[in-house]
Amino acid sequence: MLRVVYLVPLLPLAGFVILLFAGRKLGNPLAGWLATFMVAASFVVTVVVFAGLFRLSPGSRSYTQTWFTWINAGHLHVTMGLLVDPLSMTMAAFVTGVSALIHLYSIGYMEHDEDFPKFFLYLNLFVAAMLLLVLADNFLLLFLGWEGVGVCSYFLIGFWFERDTASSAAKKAMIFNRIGDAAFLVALFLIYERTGSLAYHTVFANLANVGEPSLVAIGVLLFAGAVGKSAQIPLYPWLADAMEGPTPVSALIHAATMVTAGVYLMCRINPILYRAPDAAHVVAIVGAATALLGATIACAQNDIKKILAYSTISQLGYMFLAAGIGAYDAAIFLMLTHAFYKALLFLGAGSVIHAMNDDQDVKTMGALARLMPITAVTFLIGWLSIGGVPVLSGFWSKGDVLLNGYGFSPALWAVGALTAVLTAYYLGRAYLLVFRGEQRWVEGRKTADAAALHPHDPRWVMSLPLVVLGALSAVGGLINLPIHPDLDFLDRWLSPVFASRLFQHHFGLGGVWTFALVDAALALLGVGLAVAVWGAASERPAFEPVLLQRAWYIDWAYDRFIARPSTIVATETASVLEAKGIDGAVNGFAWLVRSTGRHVRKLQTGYVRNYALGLSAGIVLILAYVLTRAS
Amino acid sequence: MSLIATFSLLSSVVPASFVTPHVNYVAVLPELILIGGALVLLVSGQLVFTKVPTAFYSIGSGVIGVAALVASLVIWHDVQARGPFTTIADSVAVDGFSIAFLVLVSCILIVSSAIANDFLIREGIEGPEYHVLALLAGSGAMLMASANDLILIFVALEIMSIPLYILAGMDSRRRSSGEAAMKYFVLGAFSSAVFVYGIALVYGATGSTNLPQIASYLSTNIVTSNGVLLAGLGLLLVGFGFKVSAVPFHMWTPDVYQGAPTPATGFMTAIAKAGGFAALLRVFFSTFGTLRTDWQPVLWVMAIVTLLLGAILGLVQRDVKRMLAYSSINHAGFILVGLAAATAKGISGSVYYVFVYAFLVLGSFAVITVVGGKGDHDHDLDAYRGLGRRQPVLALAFAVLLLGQTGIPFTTGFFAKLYVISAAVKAHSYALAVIAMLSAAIAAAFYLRLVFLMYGVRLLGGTQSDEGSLKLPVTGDQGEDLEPADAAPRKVNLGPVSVPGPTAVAIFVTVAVTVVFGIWPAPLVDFVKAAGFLF
Amino acid sequence: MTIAASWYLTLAAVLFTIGAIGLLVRRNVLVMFMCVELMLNAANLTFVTFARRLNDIAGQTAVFFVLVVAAAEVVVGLGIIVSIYRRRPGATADDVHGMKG
Amino acid sequence: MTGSFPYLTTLILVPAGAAVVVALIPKAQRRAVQLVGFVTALAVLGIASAATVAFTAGDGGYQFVSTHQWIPAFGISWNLGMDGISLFLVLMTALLFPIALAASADRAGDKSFVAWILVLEAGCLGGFLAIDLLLFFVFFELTLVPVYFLIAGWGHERRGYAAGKFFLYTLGASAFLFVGILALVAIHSSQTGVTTFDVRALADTHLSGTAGVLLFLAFTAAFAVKMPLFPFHTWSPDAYREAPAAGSLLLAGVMAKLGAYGIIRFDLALFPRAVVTLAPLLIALGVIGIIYGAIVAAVERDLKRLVAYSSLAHLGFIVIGAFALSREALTGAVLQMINHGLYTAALFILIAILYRRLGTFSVKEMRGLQRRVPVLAGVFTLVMLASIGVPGLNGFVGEFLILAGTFLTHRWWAVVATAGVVLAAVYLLWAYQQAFHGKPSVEPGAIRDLSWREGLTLAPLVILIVLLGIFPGPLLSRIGPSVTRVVTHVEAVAHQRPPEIGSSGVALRPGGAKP
Repeated sequence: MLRVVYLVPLLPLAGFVILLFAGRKLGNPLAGWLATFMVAASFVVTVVVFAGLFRLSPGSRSYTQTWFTWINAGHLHVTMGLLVDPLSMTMAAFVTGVSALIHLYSIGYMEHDEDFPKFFLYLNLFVAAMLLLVLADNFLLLFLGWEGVGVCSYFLIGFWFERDTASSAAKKAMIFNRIGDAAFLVALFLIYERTGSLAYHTVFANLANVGEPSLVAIGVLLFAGAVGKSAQIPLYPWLADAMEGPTPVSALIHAATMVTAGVYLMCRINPILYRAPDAAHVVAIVGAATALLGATIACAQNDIKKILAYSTISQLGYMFLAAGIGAYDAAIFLMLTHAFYKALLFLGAGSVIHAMNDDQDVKTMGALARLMPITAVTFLIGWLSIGGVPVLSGFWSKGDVLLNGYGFSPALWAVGALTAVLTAYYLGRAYLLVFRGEQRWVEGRKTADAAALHPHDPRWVMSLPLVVLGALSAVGGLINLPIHPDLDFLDRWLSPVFASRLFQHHFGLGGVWTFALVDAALALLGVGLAVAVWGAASERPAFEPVLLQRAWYIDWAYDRFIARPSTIVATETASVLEAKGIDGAVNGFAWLVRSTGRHVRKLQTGYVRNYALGLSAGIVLILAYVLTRAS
Repeated sequence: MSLIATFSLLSSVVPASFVTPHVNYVAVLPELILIGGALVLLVSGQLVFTKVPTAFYSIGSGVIGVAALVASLVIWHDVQARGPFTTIADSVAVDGFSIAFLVLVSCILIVSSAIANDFLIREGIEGPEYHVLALLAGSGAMLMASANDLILIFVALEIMSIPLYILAGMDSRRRSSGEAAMKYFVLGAFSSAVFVYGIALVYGATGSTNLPQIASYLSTNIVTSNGVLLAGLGLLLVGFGFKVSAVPFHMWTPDVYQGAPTPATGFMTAIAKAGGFAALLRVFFSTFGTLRTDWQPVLWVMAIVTLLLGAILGLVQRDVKRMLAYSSINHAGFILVGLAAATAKGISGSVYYVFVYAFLVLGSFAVITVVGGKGDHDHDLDAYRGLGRRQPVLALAFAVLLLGQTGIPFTTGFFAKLYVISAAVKAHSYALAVIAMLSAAIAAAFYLRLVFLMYGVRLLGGTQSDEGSLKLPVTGDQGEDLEPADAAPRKVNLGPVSVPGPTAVAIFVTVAVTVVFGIWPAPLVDFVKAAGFLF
Repeated sequence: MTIAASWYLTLAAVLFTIGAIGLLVRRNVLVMFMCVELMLNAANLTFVTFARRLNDIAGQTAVFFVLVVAAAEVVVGLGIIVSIYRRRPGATADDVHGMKG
Repeated sequence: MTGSFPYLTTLILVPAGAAVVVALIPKAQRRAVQLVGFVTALAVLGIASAATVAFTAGDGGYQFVSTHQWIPAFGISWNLGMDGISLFLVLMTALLFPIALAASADRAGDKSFVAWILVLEAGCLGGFLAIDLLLFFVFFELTLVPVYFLIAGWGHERRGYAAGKFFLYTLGASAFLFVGILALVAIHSSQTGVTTFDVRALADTHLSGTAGVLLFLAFTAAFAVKMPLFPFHTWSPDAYREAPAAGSLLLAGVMAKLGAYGIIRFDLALFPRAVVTLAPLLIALGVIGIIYGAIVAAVERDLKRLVAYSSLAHLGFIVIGAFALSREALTGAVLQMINHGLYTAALFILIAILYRRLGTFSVKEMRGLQRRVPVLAGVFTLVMLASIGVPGLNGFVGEFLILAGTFLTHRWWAVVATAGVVLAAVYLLWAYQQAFHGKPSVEPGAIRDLSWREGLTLAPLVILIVLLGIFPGPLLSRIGPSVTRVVTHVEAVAHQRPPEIGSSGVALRPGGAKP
């Protein structure tokens, strides 16, 4: 039953290959259905494998399937192989599941796009890469998937490449990711040097005889890679721009799956972090900081997708916070629920944007609730869920993080709490501005066609995923209820992988309940705040400081202090050092020889006596030399 | 006893018994054939009353050359069998070394007679003079190679030079020809005066002009005051340096090469290098070998300046003949490198180089002769524009010869350089070796310029259908490093040029030698190694 | 009284140098040519002197060879010079510098 | 291996002979010329493949060795041999030449063009196969001539300048190699009394520290220019730019490897101690080249020049791999030579195709091509990603091995070099964005997408780019043993301890392929 795991990544890959050669022939919508089917099938297989794994005893829930030797040089021996264990299967399950839904949604969302088949081509490739990432049994194969998803995100962000903004955003995403990847590579070198291998098992087995400094370095470097991929400080700006991509892409890649790869990586290397607490602390602190930063920026954005993007950044920070303090299962739990409600929110936003004829400014929407009930309701669930309102999924997952955070250090808890309030607030703002209040999309927009708009709920292929995800966001918490030791399924399921965690914090049930109440209070505070501020009005400058609208001017700083100077440096290098310096030296030598020639030839006057003079000069020289030798 | 000593019998002994030295006529047969043949040619024309066609003389000199070649080979075989010997009272050495040069000179005569023939016909120069002079010069070169006595070397050198003076001035219609003759003559005379004075000093220091006697004298007793000896040696070097156009005794070279009739230039280069270096190598290596430490530094410096100056000045020439003049100076430098090593390997290296270069230069000037066109005028670089398309075969031949001079593998030039440079390296003069190769790279620049003009430049309406060519007819010319005044194309014949049969054959032969011995150098190498032995 | 050989040698050297310098400074081709002759004869004088000092006749005979060669040179040289004069009468060596560089 | 089919000699003689044949065909017979040229190139590919099949994996020594006297007087012999290091270089060379001919369809009828290409093929193969130093030098020099004629005869506007610069620069540099070779042989013969140019014999020469260093520098000067290695690279942008498509393709794909190959084959084998002494210098230059090339490429607007600078960067990787003196790095370097050959060739072909369509190399004059020529854009993207070093494509494996191996011996240089990974993305993505993204500048139908012919020309390269990214195994298992030989030789002679892998004291000394 476990043996079929190879199908999990191969099915989407097959879909990719088919679309590559037959995509245009299949056309719209067949290509989309094929892609969706492939992912769905992969989901089914995942479930089968999952079940197979489940039937094993907790201790023996690890199975490696080796395909072939990939690289074999010197002492380095890397295989292509899959690792089936609770963590990887959990990831695989939700990746395939969410992807399937979003594929389905895209059939509707992209139906008018001329590059319809290409879109699904990329999506399938992405899913395949993502699955390789989570299923890999060694760091290098993980890196392959890691880069694969990066490339796909490059393609998909730049999907509408005729827009300069889109193609620039794509490039930006790729480059920011590459920066992280460089650190990732160095980490791999270090791992190889210290442990002589890149396979999880061997590496983790040899950790005992690796010095802590190296481990810290490894941990930090890998985290730097994760920072790039998961848009943490300082490498997060690309994610906001990434919203140039089609909305399903934002939902799938830039909310649910790819960006969480970093978190997965941190969880995967928990044995390393366990031996390198300093590294873990870095992870936690950066995570917390990002969580807060993202939340603050999200409060003042008007582009609905930007709001969600910064919210994602913030939530990812939350996950890293969890991972950093060793609450890996909390991180995974949050990752799952986040995948549900953030995907939901994006898809909801997508259908709104569709209805609004590709306008994304929340200030020019409003009063859509009655026109698009399904969207509105699901979006509402999304908001409340991410806001952490009991008993929706977000409440449990976020609660889990905060609980552990407090156990680790109250300071972190405080940051988390503040973020929680803001989260409930800014998404409330978004919801209210979009679905409530009076409709502003006729006079709010200058465009002529505005009046002609007739917003309505999308057709079923798009609304079905909304409903499913809505449901999941609502009840997703069930998979891990802290209220009773027998109900935290996820913790127990993952515990074999996370055997080595920094600390195991046990609050009594009472403690858990207290925290639950506090969380609920925080959530409701945020919600109330949102309603109070944005319930009626659509313009509250006091609550949208420019500083936040401009995202703390960090993008500006990047451009000002990094992008431009390096451009200048490059130009100077090319025009001065290269052209005048190095090439100048070469041509200069040629010139020197020639001009020597031009001058020396003047001696060749054409007068016989001068020639005779030259001859005599030679004679004199020789005789002079003779004098020196003569005894 | 020396040649001169024999004459001294005249005065010392009573005239009753007059002893003449025994002469082994076979040993000097090639020289005799040339001289005799020359005289025959000279008179034959006068004996018949009808006008004798130029071809007759050419064929005549060709046949004479062949005869000399055969004779040389006979002696070669003889020497291989019986070992080297001397004759005419020690004044003529018959050893592998000398015979190698006899062979070379004969070949040069044969090839150049073919080239000259077409030239003479084209320019309407009648009479046997050209060929006669060439043969005489050849005999002189042969004597220089086999002379075993300084006085004889001097005489031979004059026998070689005087006809060359005249050949340089042969083309009476071009003013530059006369100028060349004058410059060549005045400076030549000057240098030979210096040379004689050098002989005198050496004689004074060693008491003899016979090379083996000098050598034995130097090896047996220490010259207390070697000033005179070294001065004499230095002056000898001046004389030789002039003939082989080594810097700073080279200054006549470009003017004479440019002024002289083109085939004469080629012949002159080949023959003078052969004769000059033959004597130079023999005298310095075998006779004054014991003074090696004294003369090596001089040759070392001389080689370097010769190499560099030849390469650098060649770079800024527009006149092809002048360019090749400087290239020949550069090559002289390479040959000096072999001598500067002062080892047997170095000597055979130099000999090999002389051999190879003779053919390269003969072929090159043959091409220049035909491209020069009637009146021997078109020697500007521009005359070679697009030759690759106008005259593919000719251009290819020229390209091969030029690449040979550059020293590209699978041409004889490469192994010539390999030979001398490896000798230099073996002698631990690495700097010299590197400088030499770098100078070759510099020189390559002007060989390439010719190649590019022949192949790279697209004349207006160039046939090639490729990017940019039609847009830019004559761009990409490497002439940018020439003074702007010359930048504009000159009035030159850009039509097809006529390649007469004999010349074609001659060119083919030289190219064949270049390529065949370039790919399979072993035979030539062995031949030269055998020649490496000096008496 | 006899004069030491060194005097002759010195004289010869002086003559040789005079000839050389003359070649360098004079413009008339004929005179330049005479200077060459002067140098040759300086060489001859050296030969004779050494022959005398070494008490070896060879050096003296060498002189004959030099003289013969010199004669030959004269013939050719005059021919060349005449051909130039025919082109432009009264030409000096400096008038003939068409080729340079 | 004596007695078996003389693969190596035929590999060289077949194209050489064919060149003569082509030269003899009358000019008018363009079809015949084309046919002979292409068939010969394919035949060579066939022979090379046969040799690859016959090659015994796991044997690190020279195979198919064939020795014939050439100039006994000098101890020079026609001495050919093939080991894991040269094997795939030969195969790649044999593959790239037919592709080059196919890629320059409009020229494939010019008999001189085809003849020169074939001469070049003979020269390159000779260079990779010669194990007689002088024979190597002969081929090394010989290659200059055909390339010169290719550039000068069929190049772009400034071809004269470019061709001359290329020829003279390389010739000048090889002056040092020439003298170096002769000096080494002289020293060897003075020690043993035998005058031979056989690399295997010369490897035993005892060199004093200084002598070793000087000879090493002399050799490396020539190789560095040929590759090119920073700062001796400035001929390459001009030469690549002005050369016709086939010329640039072969220059970057094959001839550059002659330099790198020379370093691995001769520097490492002959001067181990000097190598160990000077490795830091060379690695520094390599790393500088990586960064520098990337920086200059980032502002280069001419596609061909851009590829030239990216090649500078990629060859920087190969150099550090060669001098890191670890098995991983050296294996990676050899592999990277193949990879670089493949994707650079593909890039040049694509650029040539664009030129045929648009008549320009400047990205400034291209816009939104992805809309007009999607297939071409797709292939371009793939090749670009390979050259960026995205895992799953061939560029990555070599690069990773090189860096990982270098990290073992020269940690910080490896770290800096890794930054080059980022920069590579910068300039290539920039160029791609300029040319292929944005609103199309040309009307629909104005320019054709890939034709079948062009597609077939590119297909082998694309397939290999993907295949070698996933299955480099067959190559690695053959390269490994030879690499191990080289590295162990260096370590033995220079008394170097192999890098410590895995702080756990476990014995980690398996080299190359696992049994």
